[in-house]
Amino acid sequence: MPLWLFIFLAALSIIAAAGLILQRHPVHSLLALVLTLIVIGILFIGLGATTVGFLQMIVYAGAIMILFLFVIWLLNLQTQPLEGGRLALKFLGALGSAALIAELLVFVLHLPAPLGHNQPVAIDYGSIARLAQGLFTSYLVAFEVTSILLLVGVVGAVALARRTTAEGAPGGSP
Amino acid sequence: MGGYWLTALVFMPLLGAAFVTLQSDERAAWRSAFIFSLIPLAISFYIFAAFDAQSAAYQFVEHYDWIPQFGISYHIGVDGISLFLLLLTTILVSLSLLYSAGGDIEFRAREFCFFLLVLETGLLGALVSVDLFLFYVFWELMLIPMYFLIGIWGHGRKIYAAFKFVLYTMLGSLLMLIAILYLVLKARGVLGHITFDLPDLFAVPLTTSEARWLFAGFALAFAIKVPMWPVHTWLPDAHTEAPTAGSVILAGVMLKMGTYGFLRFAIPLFPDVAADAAPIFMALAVIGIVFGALVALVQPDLKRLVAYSSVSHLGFVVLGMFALNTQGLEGAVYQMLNHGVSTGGLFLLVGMMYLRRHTREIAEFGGLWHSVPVYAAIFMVVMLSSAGLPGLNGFVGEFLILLGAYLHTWQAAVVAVSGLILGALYLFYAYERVMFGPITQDVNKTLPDLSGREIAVMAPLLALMFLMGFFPKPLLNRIEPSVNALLQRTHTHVARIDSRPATPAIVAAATKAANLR
Amino acid sequence: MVATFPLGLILLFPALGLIFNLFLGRRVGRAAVNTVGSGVIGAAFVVGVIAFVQLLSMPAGEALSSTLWPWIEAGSFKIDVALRFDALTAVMVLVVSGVGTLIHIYSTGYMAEDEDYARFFTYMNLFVLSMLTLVLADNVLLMFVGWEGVGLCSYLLISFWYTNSQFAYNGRKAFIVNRIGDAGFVLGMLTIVWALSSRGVWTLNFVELHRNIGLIAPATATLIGVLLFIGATGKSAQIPLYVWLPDAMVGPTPVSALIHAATMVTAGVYMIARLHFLYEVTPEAMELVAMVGGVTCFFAATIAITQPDIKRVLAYSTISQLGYMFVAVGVGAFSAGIFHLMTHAFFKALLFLCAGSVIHGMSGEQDMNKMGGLAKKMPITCVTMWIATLAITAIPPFAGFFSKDLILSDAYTSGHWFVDLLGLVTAGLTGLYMFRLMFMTFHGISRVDEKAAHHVHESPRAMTIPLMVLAVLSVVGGWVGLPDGIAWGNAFARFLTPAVGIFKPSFGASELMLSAESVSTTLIGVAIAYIFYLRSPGLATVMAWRVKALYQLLLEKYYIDQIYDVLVSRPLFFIAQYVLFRGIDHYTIDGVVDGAGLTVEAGGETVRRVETGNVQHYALVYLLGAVAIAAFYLYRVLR
Amino acid sequence: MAPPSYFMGLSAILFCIGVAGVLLRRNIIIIFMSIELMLNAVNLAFVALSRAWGSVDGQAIVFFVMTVAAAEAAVGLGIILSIYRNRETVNADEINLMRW
Repeated sequence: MPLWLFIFLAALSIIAAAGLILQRHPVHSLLALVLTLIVIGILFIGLGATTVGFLQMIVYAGAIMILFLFVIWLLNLQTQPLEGGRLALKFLGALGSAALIAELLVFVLHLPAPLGHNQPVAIDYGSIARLAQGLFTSYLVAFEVTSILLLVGVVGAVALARRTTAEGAPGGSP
Repeated sequence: MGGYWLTALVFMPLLGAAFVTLQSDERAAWRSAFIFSLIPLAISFYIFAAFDAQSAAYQFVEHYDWIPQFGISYHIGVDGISLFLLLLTTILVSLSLLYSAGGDIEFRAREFCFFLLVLETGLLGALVSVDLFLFYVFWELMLIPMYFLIGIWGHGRKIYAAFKFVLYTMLGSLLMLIAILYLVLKARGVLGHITFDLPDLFAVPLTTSEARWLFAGFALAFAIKVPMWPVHTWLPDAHTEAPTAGSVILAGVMLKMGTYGFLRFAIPLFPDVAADAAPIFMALAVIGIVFGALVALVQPDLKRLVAYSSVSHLGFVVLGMFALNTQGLEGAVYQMLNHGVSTGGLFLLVGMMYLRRHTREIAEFGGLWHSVPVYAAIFMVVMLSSAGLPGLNGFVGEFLILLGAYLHTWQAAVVAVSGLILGALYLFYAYERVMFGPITQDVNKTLPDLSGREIAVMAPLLALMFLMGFFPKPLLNRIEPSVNALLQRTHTHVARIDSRPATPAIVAAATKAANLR
Repeated sequence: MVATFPLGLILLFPALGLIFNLFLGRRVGRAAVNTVGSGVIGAAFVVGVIAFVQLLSMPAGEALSSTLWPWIEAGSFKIDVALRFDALTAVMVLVVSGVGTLIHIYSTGYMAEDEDYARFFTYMNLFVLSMLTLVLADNVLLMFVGWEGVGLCSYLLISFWYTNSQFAYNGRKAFIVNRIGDAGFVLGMLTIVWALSSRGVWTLNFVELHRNIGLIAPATATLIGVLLFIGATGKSAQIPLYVWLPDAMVGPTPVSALIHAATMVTAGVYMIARLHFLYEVTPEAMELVAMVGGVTCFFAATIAITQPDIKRVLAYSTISQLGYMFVAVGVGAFSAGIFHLMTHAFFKALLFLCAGSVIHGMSGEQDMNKMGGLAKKMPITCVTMWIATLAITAIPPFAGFFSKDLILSDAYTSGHWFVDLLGLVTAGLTGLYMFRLMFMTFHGISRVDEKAAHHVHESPRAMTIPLMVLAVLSVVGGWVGLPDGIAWGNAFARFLTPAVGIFKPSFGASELMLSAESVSTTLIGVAIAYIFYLRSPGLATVMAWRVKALYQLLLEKYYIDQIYDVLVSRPLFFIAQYVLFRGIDHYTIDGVVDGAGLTVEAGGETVRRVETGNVQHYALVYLLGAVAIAAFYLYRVLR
Repeated sequence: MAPPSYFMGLSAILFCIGVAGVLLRRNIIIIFMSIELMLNAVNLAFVALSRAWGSVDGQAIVFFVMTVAAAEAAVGLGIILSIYRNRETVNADEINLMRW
């Protein structure tokens, strides 16, 4: 991935992310988040993780965000007035976040040598086959457990949301 | 004599507890809980029958590694000291369930059965554990269900009482845990390997000050559980506010865990310290006897009165225990059983009256003999058993304890004898105000007498009172070898096999006077 | 030297009656309860007689015995449930079951109106069972079982009419006072074991104790003797523990006759006679016994003079007569003590039963001021009661004369002149209060209420027959112990000697002289009673007014109950309530405990305000923590 | 070619924006979305490092994170729904069940 493209995408994702936390209407926030997620998916592909990148776009930006959208509509959330008050929390939160960014960036600057550049990789790096090989060998147990987790998640979501909407419960799995 | 009898005994109630939670309706829950409590009862009777009366060693031993990295093993066994406490536990739990099903517990019956059965496992487990860690696990295990029994099904200030009970007990048991860990680590230094097994720990040499501190740790935990004066104040609250079944188990078995702990752990582990500390403990015991009896005398609440009588009775047990001779110790073990039977019975009776009148204030009653003669008659027998009337069970224990105490320190016996008078005083005083006199309240005129179920609950206890009063020998004979083994340990350490004191001062003075004349 | 005999049978019958009456009594009806209740005691009496006959056929000094089962075993200490039937036991068993049977029969009449008859006979059977256990026991501990058992029955029967709070209180008072004595008894037993175990002997068996008595040091023996005697003062109502007996009179009258006159209260005398070998080695304890007996004897008689309640007079008279018995055993005349015990059982039971008959006839009235002139309406009662009165006042040849005379002469010849003097004076007092009682009840002007007068009637046959039997016994009962040299002499003492040892007088004296002395003092008392209460009844009131303070003192029983109340009961309750319960338990100990709890709670109260419940506050803290941790690593990296 | 450290830096920035979102907004839906953003920022770091080491493990973990996120979103939104139903609000300030 050329540097200019990275800089463009990075700037785009940061602006979109900022949009997420600054928009007053929840749907606008959601759209900003979708944009961020798509950009991150593109970055994945740029890094050679093709499969994960597409999964990111389809599952995350697609399925999960639609779920959020549904809920927002369901609750009929409208543009919210500007949030005032809580100055101490806001001040400390902004300050803490900024401090954390600064600290993490310093960390990044001091990364150990091997991370300074990328290793050359095989042509099928990031393909479905390579990913599946890993998932079904080293991570088999984790994979299966995850499937159970999803099942439990579905059941839990249905149980929680059951009373108002019989089947409109946010239980859809990706 | 192998087999898995003890494991079956200990874990059958737990199985029953699990089974009870699956029951859909309350009647089925009561029935299955009761049936599941009968199984350990049957097993304990088998163990009693198959028990070798001549042997002092642990019987029905099971010994497996549990957490071998830390030297923790599943080592259980039964000897003459724990045998009858097992029986007492299984009997009282069954009777409590039988009684509680009759209307005493009005809500959440399934949970009640569950906790009661878990409690039984805790009690039985603590009684058969030979491994200190295992013992500690069971020791703490019994705390939790009791907390809920008091906190959920209790009366009045139940939350306060439950908290007080747990905090008091926890304070002691944490110190005991520290003492156990210190002892175990010390054992690793000496024996080369880490072990929680009691017989191994006997071999650990300790300096005097070490032994004193460790003994203090154990002794405080057990003294709170007994409870000895002055760490007894959790007991009246817990007893008074607990549901009837809870009080029965609490008084009948749980308090014995304290005295049992002394006999099983504190005294044999630190025999020299125990012998040195005997005067202190005897003094506290006689204070407890007199104090408990006097305070019981002025209680306006019937259940609280019985609770304070426990303080007095357990004082007798401690007194006998620290006499450190055969008579005293046998009497102490026997008195533990007596107290379980008679105080358990008293609590049941008070509970039955509470069920009818929803009060325990003595002043609310009067003249009950006229309306509930069967109740009054049974109350009389149980009360006499508690007061130590010869011919009933209480006397055998009290006499042996007094004898043991007299042979060790005659002053203690002299003071303790006043417990006999005061014991009769507070019981008869209360009985007179409840049963005799004119009926002052109209409600009391039409009280229903005991139901068939209630008589069925009391009958085994009454039978035990007479049997244990007239035929104590089969019990005493089984207790004796274990008690003697314990004494052997104390005496070889202290080298005072003939621990008889010098002539009592009265006699000395009288001799002097006679010589002068 | 010991023959076996199924002695358990003597106990079995009352036990069976007890069980029958307890479980079936309310269902089977009055007739069955009456029959079984009295029948079992009669059966026990029959077995007792058979055993007695067998005992007579054996050489003197032998005994029947029977071990039922081993009882308590702890180390070397072993006690059996075992029975022994020797001469002393024989007398006691026959008296207890014999008089018991009569009183049971009497009760069937006396309790005919009471609907709680089943409970009554249950208690009565239990009492006889306990009393027989007491006298048949072959060791001190088993004796103690009976000892406490009779105390319990006494409690139950005194508070038999429980709906009266005062009755219930009196019952408890009796039990507690008895328990105080019993505590002494227990200590006595413990001291015996203590003293003997150091010499390697662990026993409480009477025969074994007798054999090993030499191993006990004299001082220890004194201690034991005194401790056991404390038990006896409780059970046998001697100073200072006599206070319960007068109050015990609120029970049904047959109870007063059986328990509080004939049998239970004599247990203390029996116990000392049983342990005569122990007391013989300790003159100090004997001295104490004789002195307490003598003083009680006099003391109680003085109170009896002024009491208006017919049963109370008899109660104090019982205390007084028991004092005589203790004088006897105290001076070493054990057989004389038992002799008086037996004759007293006859005539005092009779007196109580007659009093009961009077009360029964008077529809429950016990105040003698409301009686008088009853002789015509209740002839049998009157005559039998006169016989008993002559017996108790020791007029020859009635039973009491022989036994009391023997005691006084033995007290004199053993050198206890002060005790003898007390006994003599008391003999006069006895004549006074007994004749006062008779005159006030049966003779003179009738002071009966108009209403009650209609109902006054002679008692039914079931009640009068036992009266007559006892009346005969009150006459002839003393003839088994005639003074030596007359006819068969003192056969009773000869029979008892193997069991209780022989009386050894310090010096001789003229029996006739002593008898004349006591009879004449009695007659003085009788004469005073005649003048004051029959010839000029107003004189007594005048006298009482003249010596008002003394009269009041006697009427109020020397204020002993009040003194005990102020010195013992009240402080006890006060200390228990305010010092121990409120002061120590509630404020001090729980104060510390709750204080510890409250400190923790207050701390938590302060700290818990941090928990706002707002997730974002928690998140902020989380973030700050993360920043701090990152800073820490950054510091490590950059350094 | 952008070096891995650039991606790491971007990941850090996105993460902290998510943190800021959690702390500064009141609407719990937006808070929830911010959490999703944080998850994705971490995912980016995983993928970047995976590329840097030339290993596929990082991608497998991203796969798992996505799955867990899906389950979490389902349950989390269910909870939000039921909270809204009971308290008629999605304002984090007014939801203080954990308060003493």
